[in-house]
Amino acid sequence: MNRRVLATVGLTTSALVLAACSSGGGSSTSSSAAATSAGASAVPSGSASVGASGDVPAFQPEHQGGTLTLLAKAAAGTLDPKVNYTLQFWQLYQATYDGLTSFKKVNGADSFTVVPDLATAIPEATNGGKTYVFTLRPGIKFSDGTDLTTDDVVASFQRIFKVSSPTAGSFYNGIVGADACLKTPASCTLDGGVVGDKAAGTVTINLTAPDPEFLYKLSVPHAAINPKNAPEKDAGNVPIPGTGAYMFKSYDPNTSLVMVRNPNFKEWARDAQPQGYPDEIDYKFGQTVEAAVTAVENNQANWLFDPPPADRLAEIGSKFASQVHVNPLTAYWYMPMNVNIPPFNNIKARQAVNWAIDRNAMVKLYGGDKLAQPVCTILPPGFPGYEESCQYTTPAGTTWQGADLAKAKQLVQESGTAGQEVAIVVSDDEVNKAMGEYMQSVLTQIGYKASVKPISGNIQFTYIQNSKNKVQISVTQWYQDYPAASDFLNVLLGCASFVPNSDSSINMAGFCDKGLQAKMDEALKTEQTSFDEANKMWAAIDKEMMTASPQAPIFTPKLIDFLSKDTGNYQFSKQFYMLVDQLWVK
Amino acid sequence: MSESTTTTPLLEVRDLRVSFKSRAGTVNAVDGVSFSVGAGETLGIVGESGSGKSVSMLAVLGLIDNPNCVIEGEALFKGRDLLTMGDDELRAIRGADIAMIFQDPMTALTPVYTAGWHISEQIRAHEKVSKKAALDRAVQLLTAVGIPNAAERVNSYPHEFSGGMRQRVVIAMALSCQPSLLIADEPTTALDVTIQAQILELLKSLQGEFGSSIILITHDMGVVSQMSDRVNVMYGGRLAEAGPRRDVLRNPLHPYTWGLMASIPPTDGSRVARLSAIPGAPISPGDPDRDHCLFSPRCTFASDACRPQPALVEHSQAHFDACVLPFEQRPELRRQMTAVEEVAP
Amino acid sequence: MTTLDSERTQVTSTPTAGPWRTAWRDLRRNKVAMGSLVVLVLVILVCIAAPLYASAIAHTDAFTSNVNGTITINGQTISVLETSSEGLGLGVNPIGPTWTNQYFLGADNQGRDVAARILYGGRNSLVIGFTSALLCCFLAGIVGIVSGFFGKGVDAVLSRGLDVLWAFPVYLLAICLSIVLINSTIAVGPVRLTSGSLWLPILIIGIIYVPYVARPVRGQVISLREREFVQAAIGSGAPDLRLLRREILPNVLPTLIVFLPLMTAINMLTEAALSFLSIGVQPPDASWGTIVNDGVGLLYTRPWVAIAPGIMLAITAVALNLLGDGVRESLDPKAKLRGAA
Amino acid sequence: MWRFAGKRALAAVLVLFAISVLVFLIFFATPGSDPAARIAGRNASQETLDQVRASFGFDRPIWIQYGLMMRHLFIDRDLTSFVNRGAQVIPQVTQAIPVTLSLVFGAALIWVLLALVMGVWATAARGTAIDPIILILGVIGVSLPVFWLGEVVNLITQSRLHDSIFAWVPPLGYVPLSDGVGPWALHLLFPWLTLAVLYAGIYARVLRSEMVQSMNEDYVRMARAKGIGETRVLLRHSLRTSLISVVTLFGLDFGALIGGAALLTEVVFGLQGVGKLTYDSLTNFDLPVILACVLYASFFVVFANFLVDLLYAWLDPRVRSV
Repeated sequence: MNRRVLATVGLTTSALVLAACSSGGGSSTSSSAAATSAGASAVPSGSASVGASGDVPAFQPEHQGGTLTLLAKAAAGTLDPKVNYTLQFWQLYQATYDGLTSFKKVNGADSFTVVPDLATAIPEATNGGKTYVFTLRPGIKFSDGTDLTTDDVVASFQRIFKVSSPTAGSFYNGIVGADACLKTPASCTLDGGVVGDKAAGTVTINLTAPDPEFLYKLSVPHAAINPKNAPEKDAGNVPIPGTGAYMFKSYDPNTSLVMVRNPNFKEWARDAQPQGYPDEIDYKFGQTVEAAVTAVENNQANWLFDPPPADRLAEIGSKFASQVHVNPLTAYWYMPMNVNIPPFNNIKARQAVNWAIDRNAMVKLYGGDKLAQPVCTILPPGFPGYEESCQYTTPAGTTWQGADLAKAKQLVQESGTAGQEVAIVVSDDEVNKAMGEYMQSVLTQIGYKASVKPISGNIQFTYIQNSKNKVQISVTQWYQDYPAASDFLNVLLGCASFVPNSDSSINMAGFCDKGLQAKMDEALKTEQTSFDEANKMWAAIDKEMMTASPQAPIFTPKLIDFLSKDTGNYQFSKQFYMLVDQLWVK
Repeated sequence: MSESTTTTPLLEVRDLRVSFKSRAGTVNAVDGVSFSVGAGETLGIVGESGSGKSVSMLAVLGLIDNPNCVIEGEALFKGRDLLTMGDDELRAIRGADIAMIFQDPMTALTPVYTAGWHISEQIRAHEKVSKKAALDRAVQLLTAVGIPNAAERVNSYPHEFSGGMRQRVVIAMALSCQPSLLIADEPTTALDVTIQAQILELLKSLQGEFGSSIILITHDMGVVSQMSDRVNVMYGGRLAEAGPRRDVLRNPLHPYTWGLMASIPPTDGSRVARLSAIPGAPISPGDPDRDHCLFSPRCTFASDACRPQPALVEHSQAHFDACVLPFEQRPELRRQMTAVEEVAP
Repeated sequence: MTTLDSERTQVTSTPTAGPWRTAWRDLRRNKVAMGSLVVLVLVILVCIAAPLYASAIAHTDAFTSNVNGTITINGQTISVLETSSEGLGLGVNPIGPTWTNQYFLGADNQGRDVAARILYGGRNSLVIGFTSALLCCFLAGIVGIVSGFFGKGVDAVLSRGLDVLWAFPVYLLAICLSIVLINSTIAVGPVRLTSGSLWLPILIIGIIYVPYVARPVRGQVISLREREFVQAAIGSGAPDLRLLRREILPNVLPTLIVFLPLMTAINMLTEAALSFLSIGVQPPDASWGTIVNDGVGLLYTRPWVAIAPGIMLAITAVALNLLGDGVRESLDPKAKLRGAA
Repeated sequence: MWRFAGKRALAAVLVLFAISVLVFLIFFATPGSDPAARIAGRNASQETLDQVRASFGFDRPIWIQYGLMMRHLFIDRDLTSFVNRGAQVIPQVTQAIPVTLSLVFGAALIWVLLALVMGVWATAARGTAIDPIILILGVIGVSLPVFWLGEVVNLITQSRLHDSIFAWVPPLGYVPLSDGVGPWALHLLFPWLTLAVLYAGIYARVLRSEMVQSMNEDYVRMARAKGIGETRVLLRHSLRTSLISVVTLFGLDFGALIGGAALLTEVVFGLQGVGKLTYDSLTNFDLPVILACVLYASFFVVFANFLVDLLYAWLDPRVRSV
């Protein structure tokens, strides 16, 4: 369901909204999943959760062949894996590109485990957690027929900076030499940061400081390995060769994207890069979502990317129930409140909002309780560091039960902000606007002069980030990049994420609490030795954050996948969602 | 030429009545008019605007395109009643046997077609001839109406002709099927004074050539005096006076005609005189009170005798009028009236 | 036909009646136009009565979300927003038309009474349509008269300006303006523009159709200038201002008045189209356009939410168009919108 | 004639220039529109943001940015989208043109035929009940919001009655003519009708009023007096002269529609035409595509004006000789 967000917030620029998503354990389906992932991460101390073997089902040749047809309202922009930052294409990159490591390509919670991919094994971090030495698997070829060498790996890391990858400054700035690369990308060498030894077939990566989450960062498409001769700028809609089971054959953002089998691919690790079933995958763009739903219903296409429109949900949930798959996401919808301008520079005013939101109502506006779960913590249920807790519920409890308007009104009175004007800035799509309208109603009830300002979805996300725009409160969403608590707490509410007067200032609340920041830094440090330990700290930080109330979490969404009658073998990776290439069309 | 009227007339109109029903009541545009036109004869119909002269002719030809119009009476053309005729029959007569020329040559031609197109359309509407033959005829006709360089001008559009030339085109078109009756509705009113005489001259000579009868509708006694054999004076949709031209001009009987005569400038009548010489405004045809001499409200000699409506009386041979004044005293009364007129300004 | 026409006007106009009174009397006799006027007045009255309907009949607040509300029909309590219970239980559907006093046409996705909102929305639609039409005719009148009267350079500049306006992407302007106005206020004379202000759609719509009206007015003024009486006035050295006031304006005014109802209809439809792109009336306020837009998302399950305001819009537009035709016939039969030439 | 055309062309260039400058200024005056942050991606570091800004030239003075964009659009013809990076703008527009052309040509054919029939019939039947009925039908067509009508048509043909009488209606979207005339026309049928309903009403009304006016003209009376048939009078005289103003109207509408004014119809029926492209670029806030679309549309509007003048001259000989 987060794909509804994707599709609506940015018609094609989903880049704004979304990044990689993985889920460190499900919400409703898997409290056990959370335990699994947390447990896995604990094994190698001071490192992201990694695993070596998995239970990937054996290949079933009788299902091989055929053409898989996927539909989306719009394409997701550039095809360059170093630049694209959308779920829509990250989902496809699983089958076309590999990093040194990757998330395991399996159904369920295990998909969150990091496994060796182009590297033969996950190396132990040495040098106080600052050095990783990877050994490349021999005999791997790119889809253009050239051999994979350590030069390609080094070039690929340089390329992250040369093409100004969105995460260059946030994920990979810890590599030695990254500072220089960020300043002058054109002359980026990462000298001493990423070192290849062609003869030995090894690549050494040196970090400036230990980063327990680094293996996650190596497993997302921005760290995928491409040939060294890949263009030193965004390749746009020209496909770049990769090592995956499929390769992109042609791409036109207005019409279609075609994937075919990579002729040079030989399966080397089934859990990292399994061979796929369809011979060809056609991704078609430009149809309305309504038409796409109809097409899947009529078996004219296998799957649609966009979330089905609200008024078709009941129909597909009943008539086509067996073809629908619903999975919880590690993401949340929330309302950042600007702590630097009235009225939400007053903590009571912020707490009042948290008390006042009827999260069930919001869930209803989103599509009902089967599609979202009310939350009042920042970390999603099942996520590392998540602990069931709710400070703003009546009757009191650890999960959200109901809103307390009386309390909210009282807090607004106490804060002395009653009667002030509050503008809620929302994206102008149906769901966001509905939530904005509902919030307008709520804020009016608790004593503000509230108004909704729906603006074009493609601007809203950058608009609400820039403190120049003086946004008081807004509705937005966050989807994890990789399963670590810092990806929510430190990214969304850390001091470093607040950059005044910048369009890229993801800490929309402008919240920067020295004490809490110190605790987050401490937790990050603790991750080097024990994720378990760290996660307990994160849970405490989450609670404190919720008391300070710089934002109001609303719910954590679920994702609907609607397949045609003849499509089989649905596998859902928590990290990158449905495994497209594992679907059967025969 | 007035003798010819005794033979079977070409067109005989009997008790023609045209009325329009509207929300404001019934408008009697033509109210019991009878007249006839003989072959080769020219009949002038004079009257102010609103006197019903144009409407009567449009009614005869079935050209009144108004669903609220009621037409009664008879209009026998060569013995057949035009008013009861079917649409197709009437259409066959229109343009072929009876042609019409309208007042304003500027607007009488469809602006998007050439002169030749207009003429050949008319020819081909009534005769089965090829386009080329029709066009050749058009050139001849244009030459006949005095358009220089007709072979080229045949391809000219209406706006490329001057007013007089355009009227010549219209006349050429009207004559293209050699109609036995030509109805000319104020053919010269919209033209320059110098052109007027030329056009009248042309009509006259063409009449000689084609032998058509002409009904000339005008408000200008001068034009009538030049052209017509007989004159009908209309007022308020009725005939006020009718008779041979000479009689009517020399010896007008009706006070209304006296007024009209007074409006002719003393010279040759080439100056278009408006009928302002007659005091008062023309009567409103919508006035329901009609059972009296409609001219009486403007008449110097009006009396109770003017009510009810006086009948049309033949005073001398074929010279009628509808006035109650004693016949003998008319010349004297006329002198009185014109004297008053002369003092007035 | 000149004679016939003059006869008829003689009959219908008495010497004392001025052109306005004559026109009004003609209009009163026009059954279609009068019927339209009646429909229009009814629509306006019903919309004015919106608060009455909301409080006395529907017992609802049309502007407050009622996501968790329930109503009782035939003794059964029903959620206004019902979560689907079939199959996987996906989706939430607002209640459909009850055809009773409460939720007569059903609820929208906020659980608000659609019928009450349509009445409230009609007020905004009508106000926006009419005010912007007034504004448009006013501006177009000025531009058209100035352009046509002064000609030459002034005309060339204004005409190109109209071309730019004609070809300009209105939606872009509207989207940008609505964003700019979130925090800032633009004051245009007495009008204070904020993002939620009705003046925003009014100004945008009023301005974009200026070329529509200005072109025919300009043409009319040019031909008026050539007329004898104006030429005579110019010849006698009358000052421009007096000429404009005495000769041009009285002739242009009927044309503008003819355009008013027609433009109102067009503008109401444009407002709806702008709302389709989420520009215009801001929630929780409503107009017919925004309600249609809300309803489009519910089209497959609750079609009435979109259909009902659309029908209201269509009825009003039809009435305005027919009334406009009537006004045209009685006031200025030659007036043509859009300035074909 | 050539001077006239030259002057018009110059004026058109000026208009296009003014529009492009305005669009550019408005875009950059809008808060949150800075493409750098959107291009850089979510939570990009400030260095990355600066890098993107520099590489796209967003840090340069605005007139240089304008000049660069115009150069890429008109001289190098390689302007690329801010959103779909690497997607060239010009091919996007050229790919959308056939869709819009198909939609507008078909709809125009339908509405012109419909308007001719309605207008002539209403004129011929004036005074009877048929005339006002036709006119009111036309007015209703004009008064329906086009996107609403489209949605209702979709509701009926794609959902409510899709299992019964409208089972033959294909899914929404466009099928190129190369896939066969049948499928092409079938996919476009309802978009055509929806668009045509709006314009047929307008045109029928304009035509009827022009024709009725011309029926009172002397030349029509003259034509009748010539004894030609009523049908011929209606068609060759009344209709022919009335067409002049209709053609003028048609030229303007057609130009605007080809330029993307069919936006709502294209959006509702999911046709990837110029209007939809414009709409998408607006919702994406993708300046290069917005600029290309807007200039393309303005060009057609201005060009249509020009063509109408020529057509006018051809239809009306009075204008020709001036």
